[in-house]
Amino acid sequence: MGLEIVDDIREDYVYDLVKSGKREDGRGFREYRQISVERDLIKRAEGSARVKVGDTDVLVGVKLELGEPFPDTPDKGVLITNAELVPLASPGFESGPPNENSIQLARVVDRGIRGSETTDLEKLCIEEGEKVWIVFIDIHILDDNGNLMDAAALGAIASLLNIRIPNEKYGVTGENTLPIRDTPVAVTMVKIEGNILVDPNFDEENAATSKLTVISNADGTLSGMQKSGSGGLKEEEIAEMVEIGIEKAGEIRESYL
Amino acid sequence: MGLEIVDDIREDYVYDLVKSGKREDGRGFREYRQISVERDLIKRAEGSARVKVGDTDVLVGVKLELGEPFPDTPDKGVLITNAELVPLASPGFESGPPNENSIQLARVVDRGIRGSETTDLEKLCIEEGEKVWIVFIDIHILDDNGNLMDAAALGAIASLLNIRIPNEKYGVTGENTLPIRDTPVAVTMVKIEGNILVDPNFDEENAATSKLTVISNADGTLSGMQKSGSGGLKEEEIAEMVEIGIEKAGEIRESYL
Amino acid sequence: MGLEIVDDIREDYVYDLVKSGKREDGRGFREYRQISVERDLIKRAEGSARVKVGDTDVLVGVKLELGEPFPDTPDKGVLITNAELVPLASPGFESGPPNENSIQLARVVDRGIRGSETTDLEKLCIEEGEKVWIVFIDIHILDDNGNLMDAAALGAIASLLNIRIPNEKYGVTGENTLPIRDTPVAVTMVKIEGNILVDPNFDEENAATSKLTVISNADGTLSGMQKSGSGGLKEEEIAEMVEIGIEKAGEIRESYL
Amino acid sequence: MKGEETEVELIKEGKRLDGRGFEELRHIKIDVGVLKRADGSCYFELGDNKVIAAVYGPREMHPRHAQDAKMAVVKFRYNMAPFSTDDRKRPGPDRRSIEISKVSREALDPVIMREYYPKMAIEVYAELLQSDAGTRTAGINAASVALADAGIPMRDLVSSVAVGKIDGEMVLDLNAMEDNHGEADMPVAMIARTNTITALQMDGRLTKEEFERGLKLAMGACHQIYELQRTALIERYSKSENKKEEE
Amino acid sequence: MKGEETEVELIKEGKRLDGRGFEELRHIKIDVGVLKRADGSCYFELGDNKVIAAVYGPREMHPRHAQDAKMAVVKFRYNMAPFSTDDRKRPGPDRRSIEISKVSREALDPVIMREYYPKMAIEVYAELLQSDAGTRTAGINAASVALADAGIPMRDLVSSVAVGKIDGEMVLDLNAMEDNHGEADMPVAMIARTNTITALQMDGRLTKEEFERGLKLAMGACHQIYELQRTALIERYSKSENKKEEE
Amino acid sequence: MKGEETEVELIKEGKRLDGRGFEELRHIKIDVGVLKRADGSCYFELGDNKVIAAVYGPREMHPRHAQDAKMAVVKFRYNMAPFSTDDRKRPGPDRRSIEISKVSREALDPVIMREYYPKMAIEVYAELLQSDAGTRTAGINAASVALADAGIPMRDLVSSVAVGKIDGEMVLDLNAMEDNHGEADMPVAMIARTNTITALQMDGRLTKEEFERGLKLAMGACHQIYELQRTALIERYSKSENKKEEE
Repeated sequence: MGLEIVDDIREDYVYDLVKSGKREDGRGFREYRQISVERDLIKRAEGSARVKVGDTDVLVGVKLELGEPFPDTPDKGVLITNAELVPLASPGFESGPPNENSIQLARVVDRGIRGSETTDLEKLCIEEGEKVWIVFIDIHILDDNGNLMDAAALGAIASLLNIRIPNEKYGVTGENTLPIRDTPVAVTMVKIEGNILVDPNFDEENAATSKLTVISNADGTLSGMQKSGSGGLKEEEIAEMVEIGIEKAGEIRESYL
Repeated sequence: MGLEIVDDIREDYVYDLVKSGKREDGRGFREYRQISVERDLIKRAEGSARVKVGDTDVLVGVKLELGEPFPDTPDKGVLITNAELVPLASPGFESGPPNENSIQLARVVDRGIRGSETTDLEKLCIEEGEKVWIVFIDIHILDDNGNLMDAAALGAIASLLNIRIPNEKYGVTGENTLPIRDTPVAVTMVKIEGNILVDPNFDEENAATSKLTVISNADGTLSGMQKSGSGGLKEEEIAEMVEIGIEKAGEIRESYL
Repeated sequence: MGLEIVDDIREDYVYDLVKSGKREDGRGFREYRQISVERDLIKRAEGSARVKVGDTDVLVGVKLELGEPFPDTPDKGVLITNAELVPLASPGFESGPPNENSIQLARVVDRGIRGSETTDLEKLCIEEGEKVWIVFIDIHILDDNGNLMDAAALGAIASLLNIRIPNEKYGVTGENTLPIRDTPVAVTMVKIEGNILVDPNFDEENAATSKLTVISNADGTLSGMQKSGSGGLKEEEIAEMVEIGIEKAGEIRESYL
Repeated sequence: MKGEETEVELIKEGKRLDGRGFEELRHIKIDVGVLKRADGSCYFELGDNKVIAAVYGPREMHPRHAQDAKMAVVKFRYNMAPFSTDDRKRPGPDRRSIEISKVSREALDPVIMREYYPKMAIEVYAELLQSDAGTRTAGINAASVALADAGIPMRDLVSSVAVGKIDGEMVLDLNAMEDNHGEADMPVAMIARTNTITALQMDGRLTKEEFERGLKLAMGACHQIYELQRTALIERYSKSENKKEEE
Repeated sequence: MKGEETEVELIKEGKRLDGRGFEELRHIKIDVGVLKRADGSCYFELGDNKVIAAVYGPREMHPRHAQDAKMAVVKFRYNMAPFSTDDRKRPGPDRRSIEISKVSREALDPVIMREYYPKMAIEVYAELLQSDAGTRTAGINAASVALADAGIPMRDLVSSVAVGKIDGEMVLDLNAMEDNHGEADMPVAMIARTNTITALQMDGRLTKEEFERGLKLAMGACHQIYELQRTALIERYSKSENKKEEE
Repeated sequence: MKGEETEVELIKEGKRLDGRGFEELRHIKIDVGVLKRADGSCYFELGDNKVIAAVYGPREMHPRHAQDAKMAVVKFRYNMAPFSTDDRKRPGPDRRSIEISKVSREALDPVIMREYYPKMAIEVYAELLQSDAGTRTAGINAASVALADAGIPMRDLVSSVAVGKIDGEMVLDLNAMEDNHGEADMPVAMIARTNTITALQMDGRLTKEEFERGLKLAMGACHQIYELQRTALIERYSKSENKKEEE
């Protein structure tokens, strides 16, 4: 109960700030927190990236293993995206099997990559119907200070961009890099008191009732979208968010990919 | 606690009625509620039947898939019966893995079919020891108003009676129908205040301490029996229930199969 | 709460006894309870032993099945040790998947056997990379009156010592016995009020904050060690425990293996 | 939207393979109050999709620590019957159904007057009996009507439909064939009276213009579905009224 | 009862393969109070079946919402040790053991004076150490004695045995070979003093007359088992008494 | 310690394959307070092992029946990231990680003043981001510092390292190559100031003399690690102090 009151107070604080045109950390409504991308930290992984967006800290590792293709796509590799909201990262996370938030996180990142056809899955086939590369994208959250989605999606594409295919380890021959055809970038926005804020921090995410993630590609096309939260959005708000999403994605792509 | 009192009152009500020779819905003790059987509602299934017994509503779907036989019966298909008491069907059902009630339901239906050797499992073998048809009988409860067992068993046999074997989909050759050798029918009875009532509705099922399901075949032989509930039955009561069970099964078989 | 007070009183009782040089059951500090080992009780198992240490009662069964080797050891059989603390054995055990205590029990027994290279796993290979014997050592606790570890470890090695390899059942040829190269024996000690007690009974185990299991072989070498409990041990205490452990293991080996 | 090449021609002579125009819904059938045990229920057919939704509550929320002191918690469980799909679906929740349950719950949350029932639970179950693409939209439509049938206080109904891109065209309400071979899929849920979007997902690849066109198309169709939902509820209500009068 | 043809000849010259007559039980051995930690326990051998049952309680029922305000809840867990079967059994409950646990609990419920302990739990565990058909009946017999050993107030003991049909004959107490190749199997549990049936299952195919004959056969054997159970408890009781007197 | 023959030569010309001497630790790097949400945190590198530990609490213990009326309950969760190992590790706890979590918790318990917080929980999480043998010791070292960073009252720090036997020699702090092909591995945790051993495991085969030598070697190295842990905490503390003064 005590905690709930604190939550209410924090929410009110966020509302009041936004009403007066401000944000907790002094940013403008359309401004991201400081982003950093560190690559190849994990030498046991075939690709990895640690992405910080402000204090939000996400480590993505990509592992490749040999396996069987799905029966309906015998000539394609398999992409599996998984997210773990480990209890290290937030007082609200619990041990146990993935909950709806971690599943949504993984699935939206996954769809963004598939929608843009980022990876040419046919290049990951070694023997049709028998042997293909299984690409595991594992999203490991270290510190949740809001907007995990954008950090996770950025970590995923940054990891994929320079994976080394472990042909030798598995005794197969083939190219050592994976051609990446596009670079989908996710931009998440919330609506608070009628205003659209990009890159919500933890308190803003909690205070907002509607959130929209817009994933877009280098050519400005959209390859994924997900509304979440228990509130609604108007058509014109969505249009504005899409506009902003594409613009911000361009900036991030240019700076960090 | 409030709910428990309501339960007690309902139980007393059922007892009082039965003592005066009556039932909640005006039926005689040996009378079934209105039964209806609708076939082939589900076109994704190889066989299906929706059975209503009064307000009890059960949907059974049968799917066939290719798979491996059990090592000790290499020349036989495999029959798997599964029941889901989904929380849609009753305020008392919960999400989660099958509990003892759904497991018992599935296993009794399954044994009734096996006991009568309804399906010639050898006809479901495509390549001995390698490839056989796996027949999944899935019992999906939609509305539990008592006596799920009889509705589920009737749905299972009604579904099996006209399955189409999906040879083309799986690229194998063979007959398109499955010869059904017998038609086991389950008849469930409860004992309340020394009386035997067939086809208990929800309140009667709750009020009774002993329940007996008798499964019998076209020739009057028995192919399954299951007593449940925390009460006992006398030898002569069981004998009477078996008698009634066989008779009622004959009536149902004639009208609905 | 009531129970916690009882626990406290029992603990104090154990402390007081130990301070005056005594134990609940009248034993000396370095004395085991009565041990008994019954072999081959379970004819469905390829080897079995029921070990009692005082009132502690453990049944170990070993089953062999054919299976695939691990990819990194294609020429070796597989050893799997599993322990079940079934709720029959103690008011504190609960149904459900293995908890940390049963996992630790199984893993320490397992390491003791591996460390001493008790079983020549290469003798369990039938066809390199394809077919090997999988040896399941299942530890089934019947009555937990303290020191499950020593009873379980003794049951495991006693079972292994005379397993019959089920070549005929699986239609393969080979030797019918498994050469056992060593006989690791576990000796568990607790520290209470500065004293070292071997073979703690249930109350002593609860009262002690530090416990050490020392597993040693016929030649006096160590093949496993595990400290548990929320207390610490001094270097010289550990040295003394190792000394005692090797000595007691020798006595047990001579009498029961 | 499996990232597959469009090898199948989905549009012929300006018509879709099932004969529909680009902006045409599949047939819809709505039955209200089809279950006896549930507090409210609805059977909804959308083409070959068949779904039953049931609502229980408001009732006590278990476990207690998950109660919300200020409003009711809505639980939503989207579940596919094992025989509802081409290949048998293993019983129990998978990652897809867990995500759909979340999206569906959030689609309905805005219209439910949750503040009336602090600490309580409102449970919504959508059972997919047969599937043919668009199952989550059918489930939301059914659930919305079942909530009303259960007498849960609501600001309005929620209506839902998907749009998608096939053979380069934005079309309404994809069927399974179109979904499997199309270029994009986009489920939408909306409060028709206020044109408020409560669910929005997109999958595949669309230009901004295509997206905007698709959203408008979906919003228009939601208005159609809303009328069908209202009609079904009015019929149900008048039937109950007639029954009462007869008594 | 695996629906297999009877290819094996199970009766030769009027005797069963293990030498028994048609109405003959396998050897039975009963030890009471074999475990120290449990409140009551019993080791029961029926031919090659070996089972230990333990009883804990009455004690507090967890979780609370599963408590019954009017009487104790009986929990029963039938569990096979991994090494008890021909092929190793994976640890943990499977569908078969969950059903058997339910049937066994309901076999014992009628004799336990549950009304004495509202809100409490009485926990019964039956561990199958070696199996040879008839395990559930052995488990019920063992549990019944263990309940008495634990001092749980009971109206009477419950006794249990199976009958079945092999080579066309109704026989008592099938062993594994007979069960695998027989035509029907029918486990029965009974309160001997009142001839009240508390468990009854049937599997396979029987005529009405065969069923009735089988039931009578089982009821007769339950009386025999009941005497053995009583004798074992009396011996145990007199031993404890003697011990007390010696002290 | 997989019971494999030592086919690989692990010591050449008195040096180990990575150039270390027998009694030499791998490089160690410690960063304190690396996470914002956690109450305390620590990043610890030991050679190629990379681990982050976080501490939450003291806070309310769930579920209630697991509370200890006399002291705080310490929870420890050792978890390997899926990409931390050579072959991808399936997410979620396995038997190994459950045992390590227990051993690590018991290594830390003796220094935590648990009696200050009856009924509360202190939660410790160690996430292994990259592994190269010795992960549990790295996890304990990181957790110990994170506990201090969280302001949990402690009697002292706990320091941990493994020793092992390779090519017949007792050496300090095995790497993965040495662990896979060595003859014994022995992780130790210690309260440096009092030379109290709080964790001890052994795996492989050692003589009593080798064991004793190994233990001494580990204890010496724990003193080195203890100094590094203290230094890291002092640096962190002085930084915060400076920050405060600047304000």
